[in-house]
Amino acid sequence: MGAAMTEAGLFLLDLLLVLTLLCLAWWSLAATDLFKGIVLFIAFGLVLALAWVRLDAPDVALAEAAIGAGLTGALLLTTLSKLASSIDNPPAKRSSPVLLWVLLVMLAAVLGYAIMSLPQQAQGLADTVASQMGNSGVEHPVTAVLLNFRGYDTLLEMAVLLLALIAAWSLAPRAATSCEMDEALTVSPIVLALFRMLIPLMILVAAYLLWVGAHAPGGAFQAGSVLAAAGVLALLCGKRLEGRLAGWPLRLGLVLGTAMFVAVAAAVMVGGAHLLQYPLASAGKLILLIEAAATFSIGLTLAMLFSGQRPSRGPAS
Amino acid sequence: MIEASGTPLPWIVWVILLPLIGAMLCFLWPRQGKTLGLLTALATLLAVIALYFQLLDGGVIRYAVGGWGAPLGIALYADGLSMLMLLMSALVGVGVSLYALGYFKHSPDNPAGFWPLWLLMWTGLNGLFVAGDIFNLYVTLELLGLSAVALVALAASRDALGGAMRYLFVSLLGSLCYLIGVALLYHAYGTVDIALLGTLVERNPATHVALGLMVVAMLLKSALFPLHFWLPPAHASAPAPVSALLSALVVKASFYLLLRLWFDVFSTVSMDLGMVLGVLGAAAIVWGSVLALRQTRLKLLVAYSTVAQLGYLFLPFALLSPLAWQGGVYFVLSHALAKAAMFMAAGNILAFGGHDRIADLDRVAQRLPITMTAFCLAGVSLMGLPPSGGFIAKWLLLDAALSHDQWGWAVMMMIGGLLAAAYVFKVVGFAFTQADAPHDAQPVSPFMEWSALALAVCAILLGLNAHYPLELLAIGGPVTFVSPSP
Amino acid sequence: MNAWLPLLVLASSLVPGLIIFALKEEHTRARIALNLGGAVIKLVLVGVMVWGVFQGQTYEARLPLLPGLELALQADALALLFVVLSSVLWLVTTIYAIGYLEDSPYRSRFFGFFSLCVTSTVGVALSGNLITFLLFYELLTLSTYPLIVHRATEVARRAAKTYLVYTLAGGALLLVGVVWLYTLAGTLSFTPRGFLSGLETQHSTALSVIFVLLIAGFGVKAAILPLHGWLPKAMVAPAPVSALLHAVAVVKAGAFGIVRVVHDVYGVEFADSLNLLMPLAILAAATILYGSVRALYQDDLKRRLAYSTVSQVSYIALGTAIAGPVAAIGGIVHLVHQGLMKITLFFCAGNLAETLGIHKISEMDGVGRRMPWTMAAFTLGAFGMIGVPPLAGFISKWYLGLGALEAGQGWVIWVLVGSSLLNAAYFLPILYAAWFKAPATHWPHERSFGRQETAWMLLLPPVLTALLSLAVGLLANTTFSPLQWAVFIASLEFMP
Amino acid sequence: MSTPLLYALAGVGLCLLGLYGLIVYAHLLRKILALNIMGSGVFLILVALARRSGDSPDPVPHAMVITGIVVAVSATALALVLLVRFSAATGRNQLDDDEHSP
Repeated sequence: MGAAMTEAGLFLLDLLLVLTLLCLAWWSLAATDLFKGIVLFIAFGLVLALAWVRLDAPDVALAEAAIGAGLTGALLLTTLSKLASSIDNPPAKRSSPVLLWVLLVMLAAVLGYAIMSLPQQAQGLADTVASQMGNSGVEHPVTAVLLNFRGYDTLLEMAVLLLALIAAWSLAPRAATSCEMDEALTVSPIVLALFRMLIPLMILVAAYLLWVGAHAPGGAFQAGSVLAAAGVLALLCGKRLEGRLAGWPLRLGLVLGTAMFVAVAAAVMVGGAHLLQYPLASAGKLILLIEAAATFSIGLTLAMLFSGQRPSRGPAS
Repeated sequence: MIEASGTPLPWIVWVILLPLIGAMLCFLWPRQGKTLGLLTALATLLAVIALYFQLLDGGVIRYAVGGWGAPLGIALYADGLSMLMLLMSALVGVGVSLYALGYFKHSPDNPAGFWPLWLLMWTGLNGLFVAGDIFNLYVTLELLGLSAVALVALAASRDALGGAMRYLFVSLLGSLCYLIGVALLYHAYGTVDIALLGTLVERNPATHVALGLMVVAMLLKSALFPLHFWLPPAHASAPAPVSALLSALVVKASFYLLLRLWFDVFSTVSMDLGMVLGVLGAAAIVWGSVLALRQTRLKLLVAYSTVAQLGYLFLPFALLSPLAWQGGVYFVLSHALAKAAMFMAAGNILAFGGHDRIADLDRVAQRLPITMTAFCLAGVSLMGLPPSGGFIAKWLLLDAALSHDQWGWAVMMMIGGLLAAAYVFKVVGFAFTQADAPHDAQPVSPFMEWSALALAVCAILLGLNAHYPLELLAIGGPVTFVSPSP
Repeated sequence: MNAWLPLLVLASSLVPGLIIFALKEEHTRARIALNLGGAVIKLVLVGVMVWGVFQGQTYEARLPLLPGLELALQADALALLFVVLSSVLWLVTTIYAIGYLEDSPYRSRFFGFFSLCVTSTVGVALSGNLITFLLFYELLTLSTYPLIVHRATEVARRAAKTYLVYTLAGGALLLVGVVWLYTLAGTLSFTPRGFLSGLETQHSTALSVIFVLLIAGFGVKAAILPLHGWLPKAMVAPAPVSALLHAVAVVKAGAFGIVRVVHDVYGVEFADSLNLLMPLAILAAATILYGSVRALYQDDLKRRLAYSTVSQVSYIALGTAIAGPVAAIGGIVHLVHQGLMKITLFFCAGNLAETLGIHKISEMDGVGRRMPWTMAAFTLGAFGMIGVPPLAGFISKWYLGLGALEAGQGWVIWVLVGSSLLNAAYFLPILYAAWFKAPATHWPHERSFGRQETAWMLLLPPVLTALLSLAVGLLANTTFSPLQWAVFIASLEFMP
Repeated sequence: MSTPLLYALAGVGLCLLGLYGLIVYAHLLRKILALNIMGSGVFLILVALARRSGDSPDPVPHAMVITGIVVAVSATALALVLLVRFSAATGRNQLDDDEHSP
């Protein structure tokens, strides 16, 4: 009886969560003020993180909170401040023709039907993963999938992140005269002091997340995004890279994650093994090595994406 | 089929890693970008050739990344079809790399980003062509799409930025549609491995919806009429080497992926959709050609020509015979070479006269003979005149259509060929005459002229040795690709 | 060696052409050397080939193209007839073109495409199957385009566009026809008496439609009614191009294609059994009369000659369409005869334009006194066209008439008579004006060439071709005459 | 209705919301938001259905979604940079609508 009560309560909670998600998404899109829309989007991300927790996906929850909501939100906000004119109220809409509604309703029906028709119980690859955990070098299944079983995906995904940065740099205006951002975001001194205290703490958290990833939720992406958050705070505090670091040392830091991944992936082939086929004995260490480099690069890359411009080569002034 | 384990140099891996490494090096040392980029291009070409010989020796290659094998790990897979795509990309890639050496010397477009972005795009292309896993394909698709968008935006003009923006939205929308399909397939069958899925897939709602979504995603990305609206602005406003890459390779990648899904994943599911694709293809041929003919700017004309030519690729879905499939794949190859050459030639003309208004081409036939030769040879292939790759492709498609009395398709192809001739010769004609107001001319780098010509000549040569590509295509090809021996 | 010779014959004009493209404008001597050298070498190679064929050799080159399909070059009797004609006339025209284009711009481009054009023509001649034929036929279209647009004026651009609209559309029909034929027959190799008669009767409708497609495809270039519209417009091209287009390359390729289709694809007997030849004969007859009537009304000399070509080329189609050996001889031999006569006339027209600036017939009064040699050649050509014995044109018409009677097609005689009268009606006034009227006080645009009436490079070619057209008529009964050759070719088709 | 199904259907809802927003709204920033919401919907479908495996959820879709989130943030970053450039070059925050019709 009690179990059923809990069951029903949990279902209500889920229902509430789902409805909140849909409403937040809708409000975020339809908000008259874009700033409000972005804030609502961040809230949406945080509620989504709760949903991930409810779905037993703590890794995704962490990634969502840090990257999906946090960094994406920050990126959206700084972009908004740089736009030529941020006025868009009421939101300019194209007339939504009947055809569009028909299309959406049909899509909803078809997709919903397809999902309902799937079997109620399915193992997926859970058992396969569980049976191979002993050979993966780590104890946490998600990390094992990310860095070992499907490590090749992650390797390419690091390349995607690097790509985003290269693209952002190649698009950035070539001679950035002054930091527009400084003018855009003026922060009170007390908050600044708080930020300064937070930065070392966040670096510590990042290191912990990285280390814990081997056997519990956490890992390179979550750690990297926390590191990035630290970087963002540092940028907000007015910290800039020193000129002598802004050249190739910075570039090296940015490619380090991908480069290390490629290097390890290729190096294990020397003995005739396949790409990314870690020797069992050193798998754990190699994965940690890759993750450490990746964390560093992810943090740096995301922070650089946030800053939105290439650091100038000249001496910091 | 060979398990490529234990081979000291698994080339299937290196065709992906080499451009990736090159991209990182180019990013680290931007000043050496040209040298590093060119070296990487050549190294990648060599790796692709090495893989080709490996494939000839041992047949289809299947490679388990990480040694896990499907369904847990990711498999790489190369058969004749993927090999042809790899070779095509390598050939066009080297050509475009040489072209870029000259192009960015004088162009106002931003050169620093080109090399790393292009090499990352190549990574995405090669990764896509040898992927044996539908989720891995999603990642390669994103790598490809995002790098393509970034490359378009290098031109930094208003048109280019707008075109890139639209392209980005289309690309992301397509990827997400595709990803929903992946989610449905994974949760229905518990694997994302293409080969396994091929054996497991059965007729049920999830499969059909996944098929529909994935097909729509690929049509969007390969700009099949009426989903082509994004292509001309993006392809026409990009820097010339980028236009060449986009029209020659990027749209083909999504078409390739569609073929893979169609034959290797969904082969047991109803193919009723094929007729729809064929009809859309035919519509694309006419619509794209007519619009190409109406353009007054050279690069837009060439871009609309791509819309038209892509239509041919979808005719085999309706013709449904081995010959038609061979024709379709041949079309992919010949169009890649010819269109790359044509965009490069258009870029030369633009660099030469500072504009690309067709009516004011002002004697480029005399003043840029090599470029004009490249343009004409590429045009011959697009029109499907002998001897050219385009002719072989059209011959195969016509043969397929006529041997089953499918008249409509044959007539469409003829109309398409004539319209292609009309828009190609519209340009050629004005290239002879003198413009009212003579223009100043800028010198054009010999790299740009000769690389365009080289690719155009390749498009012609493709029409003389159709045996080799077709035999290669038969290696491990789906049953429908291999024709009964004549 | 026997495989190489056809390839060498092609290469002898292709390679010089490609080198010429790379030459700078001022390298006049190198260009002339390449042009003449290539033409002479080709002539020698063709001579060797003819000799070899008489000795019983066969020359064949094959290149696989697609599974079950190959490109083939082979030198059969009909091919050799056309090859000899083109290589002789190429040499002559090259000399003429060098003289004609002296000091004009873009000669490298011109001679490059000129060589490609000849290469394609020889390729058409040597093709051993329909797909090879198609390849060179389209190449011919493409390589002629720059020659027509050569003067780079707006008129030239439009004329070239018209030319393309016609020929590429024709090419498209041809392609469909060829592919369809391939799907039915599984082969495309030219075979004496055709390769289709073995097919089942259920395909006869399809085969009739294919015949129409093929004839339409070739008919465009052969300027058969109503597909002739491009030809008069293409007259904007420089005179050597017009000469080549009308006498050898484009128009003849079409006519040659019709002969090939009737003789070596369908076979006369089979085509006749499908009732395909009678409509073709009627069409050809209509074209003959129509072209002649239109020619009457042209004042522009080149346009009159152009309509004359429309009319004369259809003699070939007519001879082929009358299902009988004698008429076939007349048609085939006219391939050569018309070429010699028409090229003479165009050379002369070019001379008049280049030397005196004469473009119109009304300006030709008394020109015979100013340019006797040119006008003498013109007169020979014109009489030949009318069919005055013993000139070349008479031989053709004689055999055509005999053949028609033999095949029981008496109406053809009336066509021939009518056409000859019309020929006379549009040529004789020219001759009369040139020889007997008083010359104008000054010519429209005269250039002086010292004691000669014009440059020798312009004069030699028409005189030579005029003499040739006389010779092939006078010596029609000797072993190596075109007539005997045509007899031989016809015997392959009609004798069991 | 089971929990996985509920969340998966919510994912479908988010997808369609995102699609609607992408098509209907003109401001480019809203389009970017819409794409992100659509992406979240797809991720929700992937992860929710992984919950069907009983006690411990299937980790493979989790890994896929983490990959997806990083790809999404990369794409968003690129889109935003592009938007800033576009806005600076044209003074507008939306694409010309007439460009839609070919």
